[in-house]
Amino acid sequence: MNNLEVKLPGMTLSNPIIPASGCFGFGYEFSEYYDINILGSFVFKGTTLNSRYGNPNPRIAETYAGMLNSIGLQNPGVEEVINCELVKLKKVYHKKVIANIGGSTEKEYLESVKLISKCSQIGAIELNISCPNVKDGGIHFGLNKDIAASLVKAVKSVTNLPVYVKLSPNVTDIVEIAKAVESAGADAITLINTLIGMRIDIKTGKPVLANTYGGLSGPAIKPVALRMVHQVYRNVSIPIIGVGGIMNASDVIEMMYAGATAVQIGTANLIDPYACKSIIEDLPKLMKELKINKISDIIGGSHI
Amino acid sequence: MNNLEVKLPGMTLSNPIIPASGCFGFGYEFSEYYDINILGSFVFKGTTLNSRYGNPNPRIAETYAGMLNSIGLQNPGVEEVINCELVKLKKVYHKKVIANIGGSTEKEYLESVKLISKCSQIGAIELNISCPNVKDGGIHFGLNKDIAASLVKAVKSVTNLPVYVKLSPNVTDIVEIAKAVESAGADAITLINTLIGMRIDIKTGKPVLANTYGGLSGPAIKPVALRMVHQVYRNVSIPIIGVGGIMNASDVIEMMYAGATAVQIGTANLIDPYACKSIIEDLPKLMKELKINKISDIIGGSHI
Amino acid sequence: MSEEYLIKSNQEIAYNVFQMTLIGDTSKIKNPGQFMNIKIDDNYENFLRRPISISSYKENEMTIIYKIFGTGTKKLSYKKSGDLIDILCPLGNGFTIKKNTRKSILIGGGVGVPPLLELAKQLKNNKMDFDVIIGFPSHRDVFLENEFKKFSESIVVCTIDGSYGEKGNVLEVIKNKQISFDYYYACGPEKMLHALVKEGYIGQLSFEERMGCGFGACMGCSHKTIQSYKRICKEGPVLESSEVYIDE
Amino acid sequence: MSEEYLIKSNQEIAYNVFQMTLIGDTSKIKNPGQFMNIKIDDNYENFLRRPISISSYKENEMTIIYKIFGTGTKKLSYKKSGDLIDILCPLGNGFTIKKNTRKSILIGGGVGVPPLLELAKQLKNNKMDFDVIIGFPSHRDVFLENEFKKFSESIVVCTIDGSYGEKGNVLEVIKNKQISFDYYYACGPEKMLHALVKEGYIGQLSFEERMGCGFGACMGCSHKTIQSYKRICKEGPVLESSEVYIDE
Ligand SMILES: Cc1cc2nc3c(=O)[nH]c(=O)nc-3n(C[C@H](O)[C@H](O)[C@H](O)COP(=O)(O)OP(=O)(O)OC[C@H]3O[C@@H](n4cnc5c(N)ncnc54)[C@H](O)[C@@H]3O)c2cc1C
Ligand SMILES: Cc1cc2nc3c(=O)[nH]c(=O)nc-3n(C[C@H](O)[C@H](O)[C@H](O)COP(=O)(O)OP(=O)(O)OC[C@H]3O[C@@H](n4cnc5c(N)ncnc54)[C@H](O)[C@@H]3O)c2cc1C
Ligand SMILES: Cc1cc2nc3c(=O)[nH]c(=O)nc-3n(C[C@H](O)[C@H](O)[C@H](O)COP(=O)(O)O)c2cc1C
Ligand SMILES: Cc1cc2nc3c(=O)[nH]c(=O)nc-3n(C[C@H](O)[C@H](O)[C@H](O)COP(=O)(O)O)c2cc1C
Ligand code: FES
Ligand code: FES
Repeated sequence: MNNLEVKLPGMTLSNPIIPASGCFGFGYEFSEYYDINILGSFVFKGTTLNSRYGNPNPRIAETYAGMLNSIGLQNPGVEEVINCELVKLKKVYHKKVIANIGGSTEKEYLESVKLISKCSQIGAIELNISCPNVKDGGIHFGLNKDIAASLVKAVKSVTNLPVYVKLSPNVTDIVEIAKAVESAGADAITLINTLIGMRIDIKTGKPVLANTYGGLSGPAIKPVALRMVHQVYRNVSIPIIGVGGIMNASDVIEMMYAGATAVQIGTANLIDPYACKSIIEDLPKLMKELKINKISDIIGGSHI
Repeated sequence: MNNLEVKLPGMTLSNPIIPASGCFGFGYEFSEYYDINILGSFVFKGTTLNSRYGNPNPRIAETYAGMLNSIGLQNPGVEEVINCELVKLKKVYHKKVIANIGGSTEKEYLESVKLISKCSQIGAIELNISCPNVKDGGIHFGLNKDIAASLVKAVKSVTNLPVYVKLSPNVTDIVEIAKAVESAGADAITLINTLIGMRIDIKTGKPVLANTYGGLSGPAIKPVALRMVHQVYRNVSIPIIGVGGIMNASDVIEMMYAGATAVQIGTANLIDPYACKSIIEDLPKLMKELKINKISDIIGGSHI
Repeated sequence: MSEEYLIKSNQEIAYNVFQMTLIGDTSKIKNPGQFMNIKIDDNYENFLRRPISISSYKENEMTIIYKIFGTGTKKLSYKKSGDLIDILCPLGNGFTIKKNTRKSILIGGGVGVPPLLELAKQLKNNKMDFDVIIGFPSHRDVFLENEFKKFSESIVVCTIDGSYGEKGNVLEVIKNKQISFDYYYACGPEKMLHALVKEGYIGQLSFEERMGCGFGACMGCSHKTIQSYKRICKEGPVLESSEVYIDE
Repeated sequence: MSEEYLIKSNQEIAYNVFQMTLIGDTSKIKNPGQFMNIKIDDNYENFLRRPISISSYKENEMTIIYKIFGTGTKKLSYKKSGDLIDILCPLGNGFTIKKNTRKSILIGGGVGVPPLLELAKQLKNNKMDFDVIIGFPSHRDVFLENEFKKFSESIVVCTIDGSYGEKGNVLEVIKNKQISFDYYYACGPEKMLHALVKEGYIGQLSFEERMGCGFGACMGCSHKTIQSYKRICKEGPVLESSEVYIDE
């Protein structure tokens, strides 16, 4: 038996490592670095019904132990994703992929979900109700429990795929929102999207990002991600996918002890395209050192 | 004229550098390192009506570019602060100090404020409605705009000192709370207290902090602090004191461009007891390089 | 799994401008004008990699030229011969040598000059006719002049303040000296690149954008072109003049 | 404004245990058992300083002994002679030599052993009578035995697994060997310290707590005592046995 195996609704993963949405393109970009079939799965770039260019440049800024992005959900639209990106992906990747879907209206979400659900490469939908970078990118769905719940309910009614809901950390009470989406039928919860932050260029006195604010990711946010995963684990019974600042195998173990069934790796891929490969290789060694037999044994272990 | 001078309600500061509450003890601890009268002012450790021990150990954890604390407002109580700590302070510090006051009930806040207001060493009160580390340490006052506003109103009615209100970043909408405390009569707003986070020790699988969660501070949170200062500056007209991850003169300039009239330095003092002294010395050099004449010229400069 | 290169030398060649020679695999480099993405160190203060153009290369050796701009390039300048450095390379498309040109010109501004050196070498190897014009703020900033002379007799150096060579920016000098060409290869500040396009000249231009990854994964460097959007790190940094979009 | 010390040497003296000698100002050190707070490097990965006891000191030179525990001490072990290192020193109260004792004993466990070395030296200088007992997990972990011999003829080494010296923990060995003393100075794991207090012996004990600052500013290291709370970094690390509070 594979002692890295974990189970998410609708998907059994050979290991818990999942590149996060927006940090792994549509996957094939990374296949020039390594065989991406070693991954547990991966989440493709946030996709909307129609193509989007996103925000003006610059849309990347550096911070201590992290970065800001204000990409603004640039993507070619769901049909183009299906007809072009996923076709390219199929050549290099033979597992199921997770579809990250954004939107500005319930109608838009539903149409995208319907279209993508027909595609056999998709193993689950990750509902992005937490992109901080576009007013109409779904974040208002993620800041209020009732609006979040009603969207999840509607989405569940138009797809047979498992629906994972990706929540925003920019809220007063993450537990209340997590419980609401669970009640509405979410199959899993992804925690966390980026924190909203900014940088100013002291030479000009102006914001570095053309969009002023952006999403903070990287090691800086790991303690917040761990805390939210831990809080939500105590209060829901569906699986949690932990994301935020994971850079190495030790961070993965920490996140799983907090309560994550699997983890997503975002920013680490940008700094080091081999990040996920290294983590997958390092995990068994670290588990041996820590006397962890099966990785699934430690899920939520900090709560005991 | 001193080109580092800035004005806060009730206090003119010879420079904008203010050590933050909880990271500078009661001040005299630092006078063995340097003459603390060079500081703009400083905020003493969060004080409550009665003495508090705080949370169990360990209550410090390290994070990438930051730290977690779960001190839990350990302090000897307001009377002891007045009769003992401030007496010791008087010997080494001749300027006005800012009193950070916490509490669990409105009554407690009011009594502490009344007592401390009699003390001539105090230049302003910083109402701490944002300590994340104690259930009864005031954070519930900081998470809801109406509760926050009614506390501020009550406090204003029992003191003639200016009241600065220190807000929690762990909220969905910082602007709404800032506006509410402004309407209630706050004289300034301090932004931000710590983000709630956690760490897990992978050797034991258990939280590092005995209290499980703690407050994240240090460079990791600077982008979030800058963003909140920037957002609030757009929406209130009272001065803002910027706090969060400031390590050097360049960070000070960045925070003031975002909208801060003065800044507080927390964690940096713990890593380097000379941090504030270095920053005060470096500021004029950096201003010269950046062709900034008076530091007050750049307050909110990024909004133009 | 990092790709480590050995620093052979790292010297200041003009005011705050350093030339670093690196030893390691260069077999994948296809075109002049491709770039590398450099991890400054393991310190999370400089969290992102820094994109720097390949200035010239041969088997197992390549050279970059960079100017101290902020903290990352400052730290780079402290590196010493013998240090190892983590690099992703080569990235981007680079310049494509256009075969049937009569006379082309290489136009470089400031730290846009370095990638043109390898291009000059390759044009010369292809026995093609070309001029070189490179511009800098002032005398102390000038670099690579002698290196270009190895590949072309016709090289014009200009400085904005006139302290060395011709006075003015490259475009002014091209006009004043009535330098003629039917194709150009340019790298430099966006203002200079846009001015060239507006003049209606035809050629290739190398752009800069802030980058998250440098290899096409994050959409951070997306750049509007007339037809669509291109990632400067992947479908760029070099664009054809015909596709450059200028927002007025 | 950092206080830099020069590393004179840094060597492994037992399994994963290093001894580092530092050159710099030691004139402010008052007592054996005081500690320093070390900045590992400028990398924000190891953001907080690491507290390590002063093991011995003389004019302009002091020695520490530390075990690799996590990433900070690991990086410390890579430092080389000639490197500079940012240190806050001295911190805390340290041991106060109790004058009118007949026979005292120094009790050390693991990385609690180092600060006792300077204490031994000073007791010897004061011509006082004392024994030393130090305990380790196993033979490979044993260090400082010979150094202690310079100051005391009576030194007992014990190992938990019995692979060297006496078998058992220090308290067991004290009892088994019926070592008698009227005062003790102890440093080691909290379990060992609490066991000593519970036995009713009288002495001084050096405690550990996680620290934010190390110099009294943050209340991170506050430790409950019978009467009140003390900051381990300021009113500690050494407490009198009479004030030690044990939570059952
Ligand atoms: C394709 C490409 C090729 C380049 N080639 C060269 C070259 O050959 N020589 C040279 O001197 N410079 C070159 N640059 C510019 C160089 O990348 C920046 O000067 C450098 O990143 C500044 O880093 P810093 O840490 O010194 O500055 P900081 O201001 O501290 O950097 C902060 C952040 O902004 C980014 N940044 C700042 N300026 C730029 C810029 N102009 N372009 C892209 N990102 C930037 C940094 O990478 C970093 O992420 C090139 C840029 C690109 C995009
Ligand atoms: C007053 C005092 C004196 C000490 N003297 C010595 C000595 O002489 N020799 C020696 O080997 N060790 C000593 N220690 C323990 C030493 O401080 C830790 O082993 C060290 O901090 C571990 O750092 P790390 O980066 O290797 O571990 P990590 O686990 O990576 O450290 C993470 C964080 O936890 C803190 N931490 C971890 N363990 C401890 C601990 N036991 N005590 C306090 N903080 C801890 C670290 O300082 C850091 O902030 C002393 C501790 C104290 C409080
Ligand atoms: C450049 C960039 C683009 C992102 N795009 C998306 C996106 O399209 N959809 C989404 O749900 N999250 C997006 N994210 C958020 C990440 O998936 C992840 O939740 C976040 O970055 C925290 O993880 P990390 O610290 O490992 O990066 C993006 C993050 C970055 C850095
Ligand atoms: C050890 C510690 C203790 C703190 N205690 C208090 C406190 O008593 N009252 C308060 O308002 N803030 C307290 N804070 C928060 C700081 O004042 C400051 O708002 C926060 O740390 C962010 O700033 P920094 O990143 O510069 O540390 C404390 C922070 C730390 C690290
Ligand atoms: S920098 Fe990431 S796609 Fe170009
Ligand atoms: S560690 Fe800060 S008070 Fe002791």
